[in-house]
Amino acid sequence: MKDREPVTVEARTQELELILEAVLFAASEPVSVKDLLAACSTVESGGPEREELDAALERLAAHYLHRSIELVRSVGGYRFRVRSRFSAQVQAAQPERPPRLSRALLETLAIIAYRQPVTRAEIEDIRGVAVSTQIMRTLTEREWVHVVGHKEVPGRPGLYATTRTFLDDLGLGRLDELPPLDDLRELVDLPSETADAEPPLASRSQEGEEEPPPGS
Amino acid sequence: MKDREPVTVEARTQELELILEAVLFAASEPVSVKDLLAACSTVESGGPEREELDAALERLAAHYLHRSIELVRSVGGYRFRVRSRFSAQVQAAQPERPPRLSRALLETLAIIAYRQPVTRAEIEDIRGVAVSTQIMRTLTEREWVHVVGHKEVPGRPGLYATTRTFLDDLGLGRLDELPPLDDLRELVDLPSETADAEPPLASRSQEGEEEPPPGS
Amino acid sequence: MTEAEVDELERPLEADWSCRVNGSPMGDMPADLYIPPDALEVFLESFEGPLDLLLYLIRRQNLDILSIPIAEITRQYMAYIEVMQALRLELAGEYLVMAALLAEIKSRMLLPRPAGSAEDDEEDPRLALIRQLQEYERFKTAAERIDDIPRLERDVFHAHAARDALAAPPAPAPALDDLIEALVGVLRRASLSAHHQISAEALSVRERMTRILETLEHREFVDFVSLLVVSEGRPGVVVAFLAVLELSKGGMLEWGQGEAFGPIQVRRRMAEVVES
Repeated sequence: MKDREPVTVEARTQELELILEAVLFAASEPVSVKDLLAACSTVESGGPEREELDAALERLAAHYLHRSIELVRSVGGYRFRVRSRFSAQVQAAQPERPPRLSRALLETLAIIAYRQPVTRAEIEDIRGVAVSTQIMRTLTEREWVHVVGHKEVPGRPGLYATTRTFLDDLGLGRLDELPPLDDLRELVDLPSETADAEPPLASRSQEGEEEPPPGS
Repeated sequence: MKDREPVTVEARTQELELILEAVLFAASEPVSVKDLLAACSTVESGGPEREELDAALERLAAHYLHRSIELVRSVGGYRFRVRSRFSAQVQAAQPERPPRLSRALLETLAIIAYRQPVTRAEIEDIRGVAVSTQIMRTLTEREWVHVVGHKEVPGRPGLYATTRTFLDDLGLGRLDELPPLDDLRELVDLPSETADAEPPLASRSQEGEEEPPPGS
Repeated sequence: MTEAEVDELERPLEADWSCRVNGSPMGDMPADLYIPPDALEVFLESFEGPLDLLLYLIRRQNLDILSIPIAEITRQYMAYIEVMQALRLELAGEYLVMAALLAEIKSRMLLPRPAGSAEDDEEDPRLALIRQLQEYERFKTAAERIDDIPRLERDVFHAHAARDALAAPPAPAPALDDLIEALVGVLRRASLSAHHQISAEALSVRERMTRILETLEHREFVDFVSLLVVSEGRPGVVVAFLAVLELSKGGMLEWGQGEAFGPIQVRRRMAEVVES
């Protein structure tokens, strides 16, 4: 520890906290510790070590403890996000809600996520229909999937895989944090058993569309 | 004024402030008063009127008075922005690609280099278009050109010349290390021989005040 | 119609599944298709393909595909396709391929199996289809779960602030090539007149003009000869002399001679107004 005046230490800590705040709010991606250190290196009394940075980050997080946003750490680094209890208000302020993703797109995405790397032909085999170019373009433009190579078969079709952005957008750290793929379901069962077999995540009302009442 | 308990009023104001904070941080564009009111309409005790919204916005702005971001009002509505004094730190963390020098700026700089000392009107005659004040300001701020005198004609226009910094930045020792104009002209003449038949584009430059030098 | 709208319509419709509304059955529609024709179109469009439709039919029957007569499924499937055709829906080839597959399975089921050895080789023709259906269903469910995960910009919002108050990094100095290219562009644009405009003066003269102006900044008379730097040799003197002539011609210099045969002096010329 260097011998600094207490006042100076306080001013320095405050300055570090503000620098981190500025950098984190200015960024559109999570900011890595390395980049945070680089930003802090401009401070007069010399850039901080990792330990001091962590302390400043904690102070910053504490400052927002009772506010509507929170400092979170993800794989790529630190970022601010709106606390989930304010999601509805944020949505209410948006003049147009983001469009729902079509089932065709979601099914294609699911197959790529669980079967990657996978060719378009293989996706089509599983879905039983052609995959539209529009869907592949949308997935690519959203940076959720990308071509990671080519299969060494005639035509050398592209092999699709999901991206880091896909995981980030779903708030996942790793691919295996996706809900596990169901075992093959027997094509005979009662609706009640079906519901039991499903994990709670998928308990949304839309599950209803799968099983019309038996008595029809 | 409705008769509410002071505590309730305080809690309500606090909640409005937090909702506004969430909405403004989530938005990538300025948020209109209309959309802010829409977000606040979800509050339990009933959505605010314009006056109460303004008060909450003021409170919110005050909360960030000593932070690295500020609440500003612009044409489209309200938004948070990072204070300019943190420019260097944000740059240090996540360097932006510097903007490229515009063609207009490069042309102006080249003309000053070859024709110095030269007035702005003379540059405009050669380029055939007006030279923006912004360009002259940028060149001066970068200390690539400076005014070395004034031409004794009506208006006493400034005479621009290049600086030592300009030579240093270009890695030149002296100005006459620039390629001679005659060499450049050869570059131009070869491809443009057919173009000679065309009427000169820069017709307004023909009023040229400058006579050819004695020695040529 | 967007997919979203289809999805919206799908749910209320299924609630009405067993009700007969405006119940005029169409053509050969199977007896259990009690959907108003308008809604049926939306309903059928909402299937993601033949597997989806087949899966629906089987799940709806709530029967084991292995134990139900494939003929029944085939009959229903074909009925749906007929309805689609009646409604002039664009019938994708995949649906017809599936119909053909079902018919093939049905026909193979009808054939008597040779007893003994062949039994192991020849798989039940329904098995491959069942596996495909099961596989499809897993991903159909997975897709719904992925859609349920809180998603950025729909359920989760990052907090950020505008950067427009921040200063952009300064542009780097131009490369010499960029500068030359820009000048060549100007010359080319100026075409013929450029020859008269930008004369091929030696750069050293232009530079010396600048330096002389800088030297004379304070507007005091200096000895003319002092501007000619003898140490630069003859070329240096000539350059300086040409520069002084150029500046004089441009009206930027003022000459004076304190006494007869005294040293010739020179200073920057200023407008009278500025003085006093």
